[in-house]
Amino acid sequence: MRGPQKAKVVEKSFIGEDVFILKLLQPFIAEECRPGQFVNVRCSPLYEPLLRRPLSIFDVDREKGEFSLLIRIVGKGTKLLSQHKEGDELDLLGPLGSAFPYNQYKNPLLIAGGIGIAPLYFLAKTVDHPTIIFGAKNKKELYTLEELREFATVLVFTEDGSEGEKGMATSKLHRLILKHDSVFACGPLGMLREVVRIAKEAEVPSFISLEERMACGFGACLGCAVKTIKGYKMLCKDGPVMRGEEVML
Amino acid sequence: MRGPQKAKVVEKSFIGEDVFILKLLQPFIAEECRPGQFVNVRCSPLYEPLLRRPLSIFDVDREKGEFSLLIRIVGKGTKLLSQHKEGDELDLLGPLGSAFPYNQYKNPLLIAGGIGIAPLYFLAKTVDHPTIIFGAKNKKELYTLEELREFATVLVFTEDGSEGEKGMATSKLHRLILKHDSVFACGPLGMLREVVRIAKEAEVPSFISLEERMACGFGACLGCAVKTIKGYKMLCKDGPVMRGEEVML
Amino acid sequence: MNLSISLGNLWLKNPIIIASGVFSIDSAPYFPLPDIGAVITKTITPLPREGNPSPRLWETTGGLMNSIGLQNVGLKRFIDEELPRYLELSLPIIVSISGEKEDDFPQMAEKLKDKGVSGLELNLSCPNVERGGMHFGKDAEVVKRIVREVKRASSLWVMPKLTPQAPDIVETAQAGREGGADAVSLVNTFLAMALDIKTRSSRLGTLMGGLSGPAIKPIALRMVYEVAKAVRIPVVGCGGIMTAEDALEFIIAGASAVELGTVCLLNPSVPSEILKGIKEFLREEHIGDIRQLIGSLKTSNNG
Amino acid sequence: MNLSISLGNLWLKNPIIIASGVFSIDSAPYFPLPDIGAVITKTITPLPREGNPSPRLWETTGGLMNSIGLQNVGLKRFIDEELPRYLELSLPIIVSISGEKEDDFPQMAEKLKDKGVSGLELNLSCPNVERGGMHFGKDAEVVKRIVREVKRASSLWVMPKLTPQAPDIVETAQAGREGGADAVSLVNTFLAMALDIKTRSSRLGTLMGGLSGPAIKPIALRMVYEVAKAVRIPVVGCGGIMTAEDALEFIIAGASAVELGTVCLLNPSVPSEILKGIKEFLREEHIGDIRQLIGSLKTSNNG
Ligand SMILES: Cc1cc2nc3c(=O)[nH]c(=O)nc-3n(C[C@H](O)[C@H](O)[C@H](O)COP(=O)(O)OP(=O)(O)OC[C@H]3O[C@@H](n4cnc5c(N)ncnc54)[C@H](O)[C@@H]3O)c2cc1C
Ligand SMILES: Cc1cc2nc3c(=O)[nH]c(=O)nc-3n(C[C@H](O)[C@H](O)[C@H](O)COP(=O)(O)OP(=O)(O)OC[C@H]3O[C@@H](n4cnc5c(N)ncnc54)[C@H](O)[C@@H]3O)c2cc1C
Ligand SMILES: Cc1cc2nc3c(=O)[nH]c(=O)nc-3n(C[C@H](O)[C@H](O)[C@H](O)COP(=O)(O)O)c2cc1C
Ligand SMILES: Cc1cc2nc3c(=O)[nH]c(=O)nc-3n(C[C@H](O)[C@H](O)[C@H](O)COP(=O)(O)O)c2cc1C
Ligand code: FES
Ligand code: FES
Repeated sequence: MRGPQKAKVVEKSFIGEDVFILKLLQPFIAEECRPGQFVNVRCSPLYEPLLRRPLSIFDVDREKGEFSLLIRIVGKGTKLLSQHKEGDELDLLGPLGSAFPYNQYKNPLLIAGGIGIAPLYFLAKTVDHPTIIFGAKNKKELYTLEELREFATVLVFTEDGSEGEKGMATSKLHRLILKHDSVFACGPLGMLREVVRIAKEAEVPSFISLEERMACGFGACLGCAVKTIKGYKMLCKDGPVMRGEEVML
Repeated sequence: MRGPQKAKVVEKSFIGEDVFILKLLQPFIAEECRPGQFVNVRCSPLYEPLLRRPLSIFDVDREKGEFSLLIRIVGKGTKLLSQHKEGDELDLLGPLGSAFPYNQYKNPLLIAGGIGIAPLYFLAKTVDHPTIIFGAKNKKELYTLEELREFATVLVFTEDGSEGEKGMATSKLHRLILKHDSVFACGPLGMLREVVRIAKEAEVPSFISLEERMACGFGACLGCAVKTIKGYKMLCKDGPVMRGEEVML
Repeated sequence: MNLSISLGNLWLKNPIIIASGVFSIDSAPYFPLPDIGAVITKTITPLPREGNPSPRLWETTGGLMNSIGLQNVGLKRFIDEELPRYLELSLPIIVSISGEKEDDFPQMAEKLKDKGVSGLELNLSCPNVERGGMHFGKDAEVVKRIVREVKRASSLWVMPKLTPQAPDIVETAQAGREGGADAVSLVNTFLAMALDIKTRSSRLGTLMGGLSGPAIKPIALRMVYEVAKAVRIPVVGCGGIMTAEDALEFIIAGASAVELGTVCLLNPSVPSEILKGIKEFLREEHIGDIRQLIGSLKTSNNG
Repeated sequence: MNLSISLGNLWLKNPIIIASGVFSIDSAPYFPLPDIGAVITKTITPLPREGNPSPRLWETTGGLMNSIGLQNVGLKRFIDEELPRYLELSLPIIVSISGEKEDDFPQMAEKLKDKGVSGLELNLSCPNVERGGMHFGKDAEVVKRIVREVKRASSLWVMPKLTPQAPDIVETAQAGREGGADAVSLVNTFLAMALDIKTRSSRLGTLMGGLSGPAIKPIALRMVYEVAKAVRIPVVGCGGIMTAEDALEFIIAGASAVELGTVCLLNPSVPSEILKGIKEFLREEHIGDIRQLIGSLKTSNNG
């Protein structure tokens, strides 16, 4: 049976005003998870919020049996999560959903927008010699850029030019994409639309990690419907990573 | 307008496994409150629990503008309160309700049972040369006994004899009461019934602090009805301290 | 920026009304009176009522169950002792009335007609002793008759308060309008239960109580939408409103004003907070008049 | 200690049933199957349905609104592809069926009659296209007729699921019994709304959705009590059950079994936790047979 698991908070660290990393001890999930997958986290033992919150796996240390989440506070669930302390126990379900098909492509191009770095960080650690485009509003929102640079080639774009090139993550994509056999992306919807459009033009397969409101996270409620060319798919089971050409964004 | 106030947590200290003291900075309440009164505390900014929780004022330091609550964890509201840290802000309404009529009697006898010490500690500090009977299940539940002994004559009873005399707080009341012109009590319902019965026999006026489920705490909802010989009274406004002879326990 | 609205002949400086049962004249100092559009009194009955045995309250997830039982001093003492104090608040005062038989309503209206009140809310969620205890509000014909008789007995502004237990709340609202109501308010509490599993008995002193609070909001909002769409008199929305956003949802769904109930019990300052939130929203959205929002819901994209 | 109960001819090893819509055959590994009394499938319709546009979910205080729109593969593919896998679970499988016209129900029953299922739950909370879209479950006569025709078309055990939107849920339950139902279940979700104040439109892809979860529990419990008191067939209680205590409240109010809906979405292990809690309670209270608890509510002290 694959019911909810307990995970112990090993470390919590704020890396921005409203963004923090939660490192959790949970050997089963740490062992099983693949980049792109997520966990569905109960934010309170009470019924507010009632539902779990889906969060991508951001980093893994399989030896220690630990994995991390990169979380931005946007509402009551993420706020409650930010109040957890080391040693607290969290109730979560996972690993859930589909992964990026990283071992089917030799030379993928990774693209992250803002907090969309969460699943791509783990992905970048998994592929060989990764190249990643990392875009954000400004320098402050380039979460974990320093760490990323230690193991990946990072092309940085900021909207205000405060770091890297001034512009959107997708501004040079049509040229950069030519050297790659696939694109793996996560970020705001507008960015994903651009990624898919450019990838289609270049005839390169794209895989994007999407978001949709969820209840169960394990395919039971049919609540997280995403429209695709093959009809509705469930984001929690058939996604969150989906083929760009198939989704109707 | 007497709306809710903000109070800053100055100190939280556990004095038993599930009992803690919360010291709060709130000059208005610290100035205005009298022994027997309570505050109605919001335990969470969310809606679970929905209602405030009534808690007696346990101690006051008017010079510093501080007052304290003595709280036993019994459910979700008190549990949430126990998780507050120094510096946190609490939302509370008060001071509310009636006080013990401490300045109408020269020589009152105080009786507390267990956590019922909360309002009586403040009361004992307020009256001259207080005598207080303090009963509890066992030594561990004689909260703040040491501090109390510094300014009051304390007669201790425990059900298991682990401190003071073995027996109930009321076991010698019929004799002790004779030296006093009034009885002020707070504790479990069974104890209060006994107090009222014995006080009636001795023809000594008794004042007891009662509990009832509350919503508003300020007399608006008529939810905290207590049956008295004069019909229903509202515990939050006409109480929580009521004349023993009037309440139908 | 205009925040005033009118409910037929009744003009309010803003759409925030304190619902019946969460305000007493002695608790007035806890409320921010200048920010309130109108106050509805606790329901008054012809004769004094001592109310239900305790416990009268039970908290549920996101909700509050109550079984107050219409405790009140009766019409005579209300008029003599409480009403003068209400009228000193310098706010429109709407008196909530109820009774045990149909005739009670017009008789009470008659006695209140020249006492300076701004109008009447008819609490129809209580047992009709002439009809085996069925609540007045469950029978559309009875609602129509009561409203008509009340209008006949006085020239006062009249608003029946609908119960969600009605077989068809839209039909009941229509009946109210046909009887001559100036507005309708909805909803009153949902009949509900909670049990103590150890004692195998009700958590309340009565078998059932009325559920209110944020738990019921999505259902109340749906009912307000349905009524406002169907009935051509102003609708006052009520049920689980906690925030400015909640209040705005009711207005967008078609309510001309809102009643705040349970939320006042946890935070009597809430009318100010909601008023402020509404003003901020109107400013951000560049809406000059709150009346533009009433019923502005777009239903085109969805069935 | 006996935990088994019977719903007419249907015997369950314990009273815990997974409600329709929160279980799919692919999600079975997430559930503690040995601790479950029976599983109800997601509602199946005669033809495949793609369901409603997203968003299909909205969270409210203590509640969940959904507008899934009966997405399902249709009866044929259900029987061919999914049912065999359901039957492998070694649990009583109750198939939830629905349709767009009255005839759909008996026709589906006919096709399911010899397929090894333990019974049918009739989902009547959906629009009857022959009647201007009014939900089947709102008309007692229609309910009686559908149950009768389903019983005629198959010898299967049949349980109509009542909607809280019915004008009088007790009357609907009675109609079900008169039609020959083996049990009734209640409640389905409450019709509800939530709005986005900025866009002035529904938070869901449809205008309304169904509210479930702990928010509705006190109302559902009251309805179960009323139905169980009035109707002499077994009642299955549903609506906001989250804990063993909640389940026991429904049983004490008169339910012979309970359905778990929303709670399974946040915690699919919950059947085990509830079963454990029920056992502990029975032990503490020295009750040897859960059937002694059914309808054990004491109503003497309160009206
Ligand atoms: C598969 C998946 C992976 C995700 N991974 C991450 C991650 O690694 N790090 C991270 O910070 N966030 C991630 N998110 C988004 C995260 O789930 C939401 O931010 C979170 O659920 C908000 O919860 P809340 O209670 O704090 O906010 P709420 O109070 O619920 O809502 C605040 C705002 O967030 C919106 N919101 C709520 N839920 C979602 C959602 N599922 N998707 C988009 N918007 C939502 C609401 O509409 C509202 O505007 C992911 C979402 C999905 C579906
Ligand atoms: C005037 C007044 C003064 C009080 N002063 C103190 C005090 O100084 N220190 C202290 O620790 N407690 C005090 N109490 C009791 C305190 O209010 C309750 O323990 C608290 O409300 C429980 O909240 P909860 O959310 O933790 O428990 P819940 O989850 O609400 O309930 C847990 C249990 O406590 C019971 N309970 C809940 N509310 C009350 C209540 N108002 N009275 C009695 N039982 C209740 C419930 O029935 C349940 O059995 C006082 C109560 C009143 C009415
Ligand atoms: C404690 C309490 C007492 C109430 N008393 C009355 C009443 O006397 N008359 C009435 O019409 N409604 C009464 N109500 C119902 C409210 O006016 C309101 O219709 C209902 O609570 C739903 O709104 P809410 O969710 O904002 O509380 C009462 C509600 C509560 C909580
Ligand atoms: C996501 C979701 C999908 C549902 N789908 C169905 C369905 O297909 N058929 C049905 O009869 N009820 C359906 N329901 C209703 C539940 O079976 C149940 O009656 C309702 O949710 C109340 O119970 P709860 O509060 O325990 O969830 C659904 C409920 C939810 C939350
Ligand atoms: S969230 Fe339930 S099916 Fe995807
Ligand atoms: S708690 Fe509302 S009147 Fe006492």
